[in-house]
Amino acid sequence: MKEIRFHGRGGQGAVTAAEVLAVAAFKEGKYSQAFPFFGVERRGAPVMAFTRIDDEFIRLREQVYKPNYIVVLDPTLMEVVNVFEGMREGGVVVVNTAQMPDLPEGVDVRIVDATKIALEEIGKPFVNTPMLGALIGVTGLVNIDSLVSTIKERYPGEVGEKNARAIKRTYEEIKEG
Amino acid sequence: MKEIRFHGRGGQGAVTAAEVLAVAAFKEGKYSQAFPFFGVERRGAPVMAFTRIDDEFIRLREQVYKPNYIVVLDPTLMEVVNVFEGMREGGVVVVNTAQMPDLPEGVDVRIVDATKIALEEIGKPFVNTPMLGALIGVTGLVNIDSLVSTIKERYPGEVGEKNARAIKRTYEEIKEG
Amino acid sequence: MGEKVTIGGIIYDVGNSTATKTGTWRVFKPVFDSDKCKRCGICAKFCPEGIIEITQEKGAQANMDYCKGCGICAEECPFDAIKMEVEKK
Amino acid sequence: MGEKVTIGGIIYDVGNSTATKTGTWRVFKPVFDSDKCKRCGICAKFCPEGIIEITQEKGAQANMDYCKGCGICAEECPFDAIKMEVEKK
Amino acid sequence: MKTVMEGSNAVAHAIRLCKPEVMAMFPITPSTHIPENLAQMVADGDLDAKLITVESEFSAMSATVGASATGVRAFTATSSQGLALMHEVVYAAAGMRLPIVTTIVNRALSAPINIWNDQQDTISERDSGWLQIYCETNQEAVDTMIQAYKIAEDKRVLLPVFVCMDGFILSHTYEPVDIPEQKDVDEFLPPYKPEHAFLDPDKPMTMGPFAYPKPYAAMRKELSKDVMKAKAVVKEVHDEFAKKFGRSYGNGIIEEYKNDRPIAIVAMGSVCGTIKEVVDKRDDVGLVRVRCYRPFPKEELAKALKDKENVIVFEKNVALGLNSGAMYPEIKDVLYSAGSKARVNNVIGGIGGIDVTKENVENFIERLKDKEGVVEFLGGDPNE
Amino acid sequence: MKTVMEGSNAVAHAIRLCKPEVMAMFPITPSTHIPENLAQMVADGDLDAKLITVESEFSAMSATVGASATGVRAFTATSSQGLALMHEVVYAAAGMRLPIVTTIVNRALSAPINIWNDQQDTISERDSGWLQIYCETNQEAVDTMIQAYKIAEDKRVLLPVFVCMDGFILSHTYEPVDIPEQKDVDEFLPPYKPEHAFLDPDKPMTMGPFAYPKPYAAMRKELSKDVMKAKAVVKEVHDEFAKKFGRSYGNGIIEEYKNDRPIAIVAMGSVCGTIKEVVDKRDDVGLVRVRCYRPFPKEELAKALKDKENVIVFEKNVALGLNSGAMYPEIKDVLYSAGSKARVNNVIGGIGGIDVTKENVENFIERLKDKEGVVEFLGGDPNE
Amino acid sequence: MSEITKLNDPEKELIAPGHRSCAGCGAIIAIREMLRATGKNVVICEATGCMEVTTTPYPETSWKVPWIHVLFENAASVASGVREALDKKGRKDVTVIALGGDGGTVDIGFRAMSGAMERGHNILYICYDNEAYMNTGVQRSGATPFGASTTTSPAGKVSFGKSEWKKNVPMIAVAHGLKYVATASIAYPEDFQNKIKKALTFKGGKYIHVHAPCPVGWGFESSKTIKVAKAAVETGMWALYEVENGNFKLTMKPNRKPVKEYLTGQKRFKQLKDEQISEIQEHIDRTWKELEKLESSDVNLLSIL
Amino acid sequence: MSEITKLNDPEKELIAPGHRSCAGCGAIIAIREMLRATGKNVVICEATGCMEVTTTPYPETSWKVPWIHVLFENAASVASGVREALDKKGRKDVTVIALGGDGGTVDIGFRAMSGAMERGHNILYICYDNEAYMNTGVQRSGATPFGASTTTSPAGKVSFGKSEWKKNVPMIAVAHGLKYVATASIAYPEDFQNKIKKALTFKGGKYIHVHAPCPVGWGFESSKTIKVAKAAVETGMWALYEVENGNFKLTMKPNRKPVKEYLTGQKRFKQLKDEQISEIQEHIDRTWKELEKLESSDVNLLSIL
Ligand SMILES: Cc1ncc(C[n+]2csc(CCOP(=O)(O)OP(=O)(O)O)c2C)c(N)n1
Ligand SMILES: Cc1ncc(C[n+]2csc(CCOP(=O)(O)OP(=O)(O)O)c2C)c(N)n1
Ligand code: SF4
Ligand code: SF4
Ligand code: SF4
Ligand code: SF4
Ligand code: SF4
Ligand code: SF4
Ligand SMILES: [Mg+2]
Ligand SMILES: [Mg+2]
Repeated sequence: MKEIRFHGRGGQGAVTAAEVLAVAAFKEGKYSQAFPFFGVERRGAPVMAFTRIDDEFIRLREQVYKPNYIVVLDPTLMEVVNVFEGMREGGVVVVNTAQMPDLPEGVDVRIVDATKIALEEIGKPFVNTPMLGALIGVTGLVNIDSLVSTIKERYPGEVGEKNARAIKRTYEEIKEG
Repeated sequence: MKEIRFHGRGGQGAVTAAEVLAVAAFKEGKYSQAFPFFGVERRGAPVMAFTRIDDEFIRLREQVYKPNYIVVLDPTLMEVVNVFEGMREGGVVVVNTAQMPDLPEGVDVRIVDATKIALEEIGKPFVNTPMLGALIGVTGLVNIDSLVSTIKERYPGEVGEKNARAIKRTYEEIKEG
Repeated sequence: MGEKVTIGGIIYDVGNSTATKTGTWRVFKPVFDSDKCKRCGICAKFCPEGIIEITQEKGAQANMDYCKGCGICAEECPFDAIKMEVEKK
Repeated sequence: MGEKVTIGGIIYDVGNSTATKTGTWRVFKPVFDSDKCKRCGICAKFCPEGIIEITQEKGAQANMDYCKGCGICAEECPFDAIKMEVEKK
Repeated sequence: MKTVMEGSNAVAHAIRLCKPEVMAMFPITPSTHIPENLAQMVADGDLDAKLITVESEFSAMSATVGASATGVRAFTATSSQGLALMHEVVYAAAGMRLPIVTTIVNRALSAPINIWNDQQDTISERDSGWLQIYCETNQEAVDTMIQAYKIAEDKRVLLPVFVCMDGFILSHTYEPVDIPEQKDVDEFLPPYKPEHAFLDPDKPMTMGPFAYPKPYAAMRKELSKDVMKAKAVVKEVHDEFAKKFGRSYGNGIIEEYKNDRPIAIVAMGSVCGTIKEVVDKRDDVGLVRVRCYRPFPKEELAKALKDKENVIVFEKNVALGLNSGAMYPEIKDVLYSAGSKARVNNVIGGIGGIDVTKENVENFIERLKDKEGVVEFLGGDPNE
Repeated sequence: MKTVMEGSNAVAHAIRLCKPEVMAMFPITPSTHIPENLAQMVADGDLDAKLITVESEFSAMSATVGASATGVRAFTATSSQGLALMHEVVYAAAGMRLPIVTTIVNRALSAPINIWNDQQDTISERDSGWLQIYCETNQEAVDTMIQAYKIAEDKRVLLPVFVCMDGFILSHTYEPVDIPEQKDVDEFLPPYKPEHAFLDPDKPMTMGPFAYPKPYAAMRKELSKDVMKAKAVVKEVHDEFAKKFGRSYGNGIIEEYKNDRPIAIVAMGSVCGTIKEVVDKRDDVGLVRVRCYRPFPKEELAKALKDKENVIVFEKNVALGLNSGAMYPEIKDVLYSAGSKARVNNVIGGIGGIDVTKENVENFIERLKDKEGVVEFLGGDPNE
Repeated sequence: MSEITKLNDPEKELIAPGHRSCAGCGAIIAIREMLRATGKNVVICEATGCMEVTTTPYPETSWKVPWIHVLFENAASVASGVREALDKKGRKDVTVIALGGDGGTVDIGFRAMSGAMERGHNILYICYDNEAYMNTGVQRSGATPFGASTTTSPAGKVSFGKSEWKKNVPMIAVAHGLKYVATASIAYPEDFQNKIKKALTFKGGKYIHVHAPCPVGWGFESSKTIKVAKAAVETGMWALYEVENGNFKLTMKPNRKPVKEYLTGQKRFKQLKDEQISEIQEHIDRTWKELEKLESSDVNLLSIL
Repeated sequence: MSEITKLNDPEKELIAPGHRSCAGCGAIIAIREMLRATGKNVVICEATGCMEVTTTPYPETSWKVPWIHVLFENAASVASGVREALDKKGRKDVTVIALGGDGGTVDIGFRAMSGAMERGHNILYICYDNEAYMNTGVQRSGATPFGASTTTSPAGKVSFGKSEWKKNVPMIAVAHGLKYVATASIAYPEDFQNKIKKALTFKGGKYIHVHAPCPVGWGFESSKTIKVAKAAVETGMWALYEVENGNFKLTMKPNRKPVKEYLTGQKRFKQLKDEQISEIQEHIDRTWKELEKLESSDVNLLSIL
């Protein structure tokens, strides 16, 4: 079983990202589960969401304490919350940033400038779907086609197309390095 | 323990009669208990109330099924409810009426024209207190002084005086008759 | 517990309160004077029990099974065709 | 359960939400131009966080520990003395 | 003052003696005479309290909460549907740790609508965190009212209390009661001077906040423990009252009546008087009356019942979907842990005002004394 | 249609498939997504039902009662305070024998206010006469919704049903669900055609009358018996569903998972998934999941538990004043009557959204396996 | 029975005798009058109160039309559900009436009523107003008039009775934007019945408030019920009007008698001093002045409110 | 800090920062403005809602004045109890405010509010109106305007959004006989604050309804909150008035702009067709005509209502 944690801000779409990932995994015949942790904080406040992917139906209902992968939608969050908390050995953190942040020792961090890509492709700083592209680029959790088709179903028409383009770019970019 | 059941109509004061009797008994150092059975029927409908008198505190909470004495405030009730129901052997029924009604066999019924007396003494057909006079005239459950003083406390002033006079008349009349 | 009850206490036999003869509650009773009665219907309109039948033949008449003797009919009759009397049973 | 709580959850240390620095929520930030600022007080009146201090000396200034970057101050300033910029931390 | 008076009136006098400062009330049969009596006292200048004639019981309890949170002694009374309507506020009041005292004149719950006594109304609030004390007589109701404020306001408790009395059977019954003197009550029950909760601009506090899981769970746990710990205070206050006023009710928690017999009936409220009459006539049965039902007296009941041959739990409520009264499994829990070998049976009686007679009691003892796990319903035949 | 979707959305689809005719709703976290989804379906013309956006949950349940009494299939959903506010109407609906189905997305009760999951809300209605079925997964919630109408409307039942699902943990979780086809649901669930209760000038009837003690007690007794008898129908409908749709949940009443071990955990709802994970890792413990909590499955539990060495009752509620969960004494009642020798302990966990982890489960098994009568509270440390 | 013409036929009544209301009850007269106006094609949703309790002691019922009671506070919400269910079943022809006493309407049922009005269900709400909680023994309600002694607003050594004025629910209903609102009195049955019939021509929420004296609670002879109701109207203590599409119209303009004539003869007012009686008289005078002004003005209440 | 004159001193605010409301929240501005008018000598009784939840996440609170929350539906009843308790303690000087969102006031808390008004407690009820249940995710309330799409009155293939008009609680409050009722807007803080101060000069119940836009629920940029509030007033969508002793007075008479200017730029209205927009415009025009008529007439609302 793979466990993924998303960090974002209220309104940024971390919860949606977790859900989309779960749907995409299910498309590939895997089982999945996605859930948020909601507080009473409003828009702008740090939020988390989780995805689990496995080969069997996921019965486990506890929160994710030891994620395999961590996705950070907003680099400023790293000053506010400990995004590395509980990371499993061999885990990877994917951060939306233009430049590598200062890091604690021994963490494997990959970066992508999803904001830039989003602005270019979508025209708005919607980074949640592009960050999924980056995540799967690093982890291969699902393949890019499943992800893209999920996105297009969720956002039919032009919006979906734009998102798909953004996803593909982050996917390629992070794979390349 | 003595158990008394009062039959009246909603608004006629059967409940008050039961209460006054209980208070009067307590004055004499006895223990007592009085309670109504309320329905949703309104004014005019048949109602019942109960008094228990004993030498010790009355713990028993069941309704009165086998009264020693029965008081009927309104003779027309006798056509509507079985006022004799459950009467204990040796029991007495005191009825407010000018003339002896038709009776089942073996019941000991005493009558008094409380309405007339009430109209004469109180000026209104308030028969509940006069009927208490008759009841104790027959049974000696409490003595007349306790009853009169209880009434005067409950109805201070002239109303009490008038009621007291009515009580005394029914008391005397039934004793004589 | 012998008591037979309907499911949820629903009553299907509507209007069956006629089983209870509230006429027994009465202390006074209305007496209708058919001659004085003009068949105007006012008493029937206001009777709380809804029990005054009016026919051309007999004028207004109350169903004494239910009449509680409130006296409204007598009070409201514009033609003095109803008198309240003490009920003697 | 280590959690220490007050009886009935009553909070005695009033106004202590200052412990939470909502400035971290910010994506944009207001930049005040003391020269343009006329000390009129409008920004302070409307700031949802109530954190704009105005002094004769420095003009209007927001406490950036709490500023959520809503942009109301900039929008409402009649003298164009506030600009919203992307927050870089 | 020793006199014969109506239960509701007696209780109203007890409340007057407690000097509540705010009373919010809404009428409902059979508790109505209590607000009526109190309203008359206020109208006559005999009671210096603010009476709020609210538009619903939801507001009755809400206004009571508001008043108590402001640091004054607050009161309300209700029955049945009124209590059911308060339900949400009832839970909140306990969670907020406000020492409100409420008289419940017990009555059956709808549907169908019925105005007579059973104890379904308070039993349905048994998880709420309120203490519940059930009275056998009007004297006990009077005395318990006075004790209740002292218990509720004790710094070790700070929880609301239901004083429960059976509708009509107590509330509308005239019987002898001794109404204490104001002076004695004043000595026994000092004014309420809260330290934990009061709304005052001189010392602002925030009451009723939002709580995240960990503090919420911690508060619930503490609440649960504190309700249990209140038992000691219930007892202590009862004993102190007994010393001062010369009246006591068992040990304040349970009352054992001739409980040296092989069979024990467990019951609550006014029916215990009738049961005592039966106990006196027999030599095989005793009574354990639960006075303090919440907190549930596990230790006392274990001790009183574990060596019995047969325990009959008599209840005026039905836990629908469990096919028993609510207390029955609680007693069995206690006996299970105590390793008891008793046979335990359940009688559901007095539902919706069904009269419970001595014959009924005699008969169910006979029917159940050799049984285990039987649940019986009484249907209203006095000889059943 | 097999897909990954949010629990609330999945349940909304299940409701749509049941073709309710009137839905009265009021928002409250975490059940809100259900009315929102349904409102969107109505706004899009995908569901031909009357949506009443009431001004309170009291009215939500009241309007639902009104609609059901008119003879149509009626629905509402709520959580926590919403259910608490409905309390009085909840009791009335059962007493009136109306086959309403209500989804409860379980959440903790105030005070303090907390929006997360526990099961205090429905547990506090356990005496009301409503059936209560607790779901472990969103698939089960979907399937149970469809079963619930069939159960409720069965002529042998005619009682309302709460379908309970854990707030957030199920309602806000995306996971795979198979949404049945309309055609299949139509075959399984015929339209509601009441014979006992409907308001119609063509056949006038009087509903919700006043009742004197004897008929009242008789109706309560009948209600109590009928709730118990409904168990057979819950099972029957479950089995029929299983046959048609190929999915089943234990025997419909309880689910025994590797219950051939000396220790059994008894629990309800989503936490059972986590417990199953632990069961799979050990060889000493099994799970008995209570699916149908009301009527309480005494016989099934007696059979499943009586020969255990140790039974651990895990609950997401606290019966304040009893210092345990509500189900704990009920289980002990069952075991007492069954003559069981098991040690029985109680864990109160998941209160107000406290997460329950595999470690928690492992650890409480270890702590409690040699104990009897212990009640533990979990406080939120995932390793506790 | 042979063919005799019944000028009035009790068999046609939709509420049967045998009900348990007091002799001379004004509220049951209101209901009787109401049913004569609605006819059979109606569903009644009633709140707990005297009229509910006395008409349905199981297994008996006085109602001959479909009738439901659930609780004290939810007649309007139950009616909302009934209405939508009937509409869904295609029974738009059936009238739905929510019926409550003043307690069930003005106080505890007020949220439900207000909510139903706001949602605009096609129902007629009728409040029979006997100015106190009679079922439980004459306690104060929001509709109890200023000065009346009730068991929870009793006259006493330091009190003369209720010290607040009667809550004006008809006007509050108007402020809810209802297209039809009216007041009525049992003493004027044709007026009441016409208003019901007119109300039923409007779609959406409608409200009628009917004054229904209670001999027991107010303290007068059972025979005087209609007389007392009439006196309320004749003294201006109770104004008969309707507000149709926002246009206010007095449907009765009595040559107002002194209110004292109404107050005397009712036990609930017997403690009132001249001082309070003049206060009431002034209140009435002021109100009527404004009502007449309003009627003659062209202010449309629906648009301002 | 040395002696510098603070023209505005955040330390003096009675609601602290660190609260969890959204950036640009109009409701918290309303509360802030309110507290600047009341000063410290106040007790706040608040209903559940955005403002309650976001200001008091235990163990933190933003409130510096005494504050209590019990439930969603009972702010006014809690305030009744607080008021009487304070009076009993001789603290008549302390202001008691019941505070609710539109949901907590107009819908679920309406019985409590109406009851408190009827009893005449000396309290000021303030409703901050963000026109939906925001705390639970933008569901329709009785105060949601006609045409707005919310999550329970969503726009969809066969629906354009809410089909009922906004419930007029200020006028309903007037019909309760309150001596002071006013509407206000966060965009006009002086007006709002003056109204609060004036309200507090009256004994008994008072009601103020303040319009407080919600960027999240209405769908506009967080910086536009005040602009949107102003547009509501300038287009006449929200009228500022007061009713003092029954006398109606518009406190702002805008040269009304087309309502379209208000509606556009809010996501909740984006689905509206010209048809509905004209309907809204007509409604506003009609209302204003009547409001102006009412103002110039000498009809006293307190006496008729
Ligand atoms: C929640 C609740 N509270 C109280 C009651 C008790 N109760 C029943 S009817 C009633 C008064 C009814 O008054 P009103 O509506 O004016 O009708 P009336 O009896 O005067 O005809 C009361 C207080 C109840 N049934 N339910
Ligand atoms: C009885 C009850 N029902 C529902 C809720 C859930 N709830 C909490 S706040 C809220 C909406 C509040 O709306 P409003 O009063 O308009 O305040 P806002 O959040 O918009 O500021 C709801 C539905 C609750 N807490 N209690
Ligand atoms: S009111 Fe008089 S005249 Fe008219 S019908 Fe009746 S009895 Fe006859
Ligand atoms: S006395 Fe009353 S009940 Fe009898 S007929 Fe006349 S009006 Fe009807
Ligand atoms: S609004 Fe602009 S000019 Fe006025 S004080 Fe603020 S920054 Fe200065
Ligand atoms: S951006 Fe918003 S929060 Fe920050 S100072 Fe300006 S108004 Fe205040
Ligand atoms: S108390 Fe009044 S309203 Fe009730 S039945 Fe009697 S007369 Fe009618
Ligand atoms: S949702 Fe709206 S009202 Fe609630 S905190 Fe956010 S902006 Fe304020
Ligand atoms: Mg009334
Ligand atoms: Mg709102």
